[in-house]
Amino acid sequence: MTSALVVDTALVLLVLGLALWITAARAAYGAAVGFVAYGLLLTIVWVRLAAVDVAMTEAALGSGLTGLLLLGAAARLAPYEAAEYQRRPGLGLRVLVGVLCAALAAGLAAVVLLLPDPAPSQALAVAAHLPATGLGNPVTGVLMAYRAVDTLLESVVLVPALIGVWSLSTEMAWGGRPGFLTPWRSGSALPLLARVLPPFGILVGIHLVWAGADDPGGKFQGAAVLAAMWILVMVAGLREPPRVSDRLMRFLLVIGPLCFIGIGAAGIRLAGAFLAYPEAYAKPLILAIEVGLTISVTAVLGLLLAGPPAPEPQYQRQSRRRS
Amino acid sequence: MTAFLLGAAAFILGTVALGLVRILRGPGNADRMLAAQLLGTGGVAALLLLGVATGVGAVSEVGLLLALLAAFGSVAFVTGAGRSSDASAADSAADTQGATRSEPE
Amino acid sequence: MSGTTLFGLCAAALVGLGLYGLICQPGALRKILAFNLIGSGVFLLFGVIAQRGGGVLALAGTGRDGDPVPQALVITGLVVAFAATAIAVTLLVRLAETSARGTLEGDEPPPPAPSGERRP
Amino acid sequence: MSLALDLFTIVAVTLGAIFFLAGTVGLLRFPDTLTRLHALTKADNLGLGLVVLGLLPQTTAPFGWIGLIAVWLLALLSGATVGQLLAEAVRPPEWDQTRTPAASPDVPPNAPEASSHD
Repeated sequence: MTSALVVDTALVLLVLGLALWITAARAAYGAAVGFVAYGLLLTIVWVRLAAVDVAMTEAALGSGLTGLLLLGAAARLAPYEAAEYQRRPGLGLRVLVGVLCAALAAGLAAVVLLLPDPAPSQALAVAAHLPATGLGNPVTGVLMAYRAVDTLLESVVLVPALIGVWSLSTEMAWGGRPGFLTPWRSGSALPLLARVLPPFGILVGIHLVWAGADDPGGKFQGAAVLAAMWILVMVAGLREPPRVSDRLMRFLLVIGPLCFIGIGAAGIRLAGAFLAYPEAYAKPLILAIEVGLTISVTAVLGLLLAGPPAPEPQYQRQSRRRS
Repeated sequence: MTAFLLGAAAFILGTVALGLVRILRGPGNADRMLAAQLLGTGGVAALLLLGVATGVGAVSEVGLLLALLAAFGSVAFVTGAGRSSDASAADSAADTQGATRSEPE
Repeated sequence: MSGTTLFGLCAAALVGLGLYGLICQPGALRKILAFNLIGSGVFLLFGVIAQRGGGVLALAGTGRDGDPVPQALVITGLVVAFAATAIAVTLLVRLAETSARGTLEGDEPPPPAPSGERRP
Repeated sequence: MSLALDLFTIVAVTLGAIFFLAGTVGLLRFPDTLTRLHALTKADNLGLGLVVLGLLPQTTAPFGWIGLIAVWLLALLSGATVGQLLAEAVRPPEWDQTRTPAASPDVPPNAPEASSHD
């Protein structure tokens, strides 16, 4: 397997080179472009680490959505950048920080080299208990059964995150439409893409959720793809983002966590513990939670990228500029 | 055959890595985006080669995701470029003409 | 040296690089990028541990996957990291719109906003 | 038969890798953004296409070839769109003036639709 080691070495060198560029680049925009490429390389690294589920999440979130977020922010912040660069700490301080960070990295590297062998693992325990859930994908099994509280809290914490983003709007803008995604102004390439790509994307997203029970995939990966398609449609100006006061949209935002909590609470009666599933119905219940969570996570991810509500006149001005 | 496929993956990764010099040199942000885009396609190719060579299942689905979202970086680039008073777009346009326009700051 | 160990060393280097960027880069967006670098390094460490933990599966002859527990943790972590990044970026853009600067430090009166953005 | 398929794979993947090399060289050596874009979009789509073509005989999964071809088709779609978008973003502003009917005498003013690309 020496040729595999060659590939791994090439990957590691590329990842480190890009990380160096992200850290050292002078302009934030160039660093953000580097981060898009970096996310893509990490996807390949995750495949090399035999973690296809994680690779899918990284592909959808890490390089797709995060790239959109960071590039948009870098473009908005570019006018203020030159002043920042003057505030860099002095050379001596930078060298000191560099030495300390290198020491930390060396410590972590030592930990990696001294990891116990054979490695402690819960893989066998997961494999032993997986049949009880009716699932075939051990990662989904861990997310939905063994560490269900973790997943529940995560799906809940996304909602306060969105509230945090919304609360950054001005008072006049409250109740309006999110304003980060500037509708596209001219040309037909982007609207064409936004018409052709989403059917495929929605198909792939739903497939990921559905197949996630038994094969790599799952709600987070599927939701990230669905959210990406929604954002594409909004960026192309084909659909406006929903108003933040929209009742139906707010309901969709919380339906997943509500579903999760409801089924979890029912587990106290039916299976004797919070978030426990009665064995006969484990798989249908888990699928129900997955579908609810997919809807909510899609809505949250899309609206996180769409940003806080903007004043209405500004939005209309941008729409007019488009035509 | 496995060794050949892995070698091809390493070769493609290496070439697109050379293309990353464009990220370093720029000069415009559009050129950096081009390099990221080339890395995207090359990364998908390397991923497929790796997946088939090592027999990891579902790799083509990861490639599908990457291909599906490959355009997003450039979409962010063009929408963002129109936003900040066309600073980065003008920067790249100046490069296209071979003119040396000074930085706005 | 195996590929897994190599990725582990890479993860350690990423954490170090990210920490350096977090401390030494003055721009807040750069700090967010650096923080994401640290995060990806930590996630990769989890991935390395998951891959090593998958060894028992290979010994038992039931596949070549990694330990699913750390992998599931990383998936939740990635989603939460994205949400945190989105909040941080939104805060930063708001800061820049209202005070015309992209850093968290400095108390001098802000220069007039270049984009004519209306203050609340 | 298996030898012939293996040979096919080797030839196609090698050709694909050469296209990636050509695309990289073009990206590095071409003088301005629009020509670099040309190098990128031509080379990487053909490169990926040839790699996919070469991998088709090697897939063992029953419907693995559908996934591989879908990857290539999606890459073609996004590659074509990205080419358009980036080219539009880097187009020098003065090119616009020759495109608008009022500023250019060679375009008849009563045919504005021909000049807008919608």
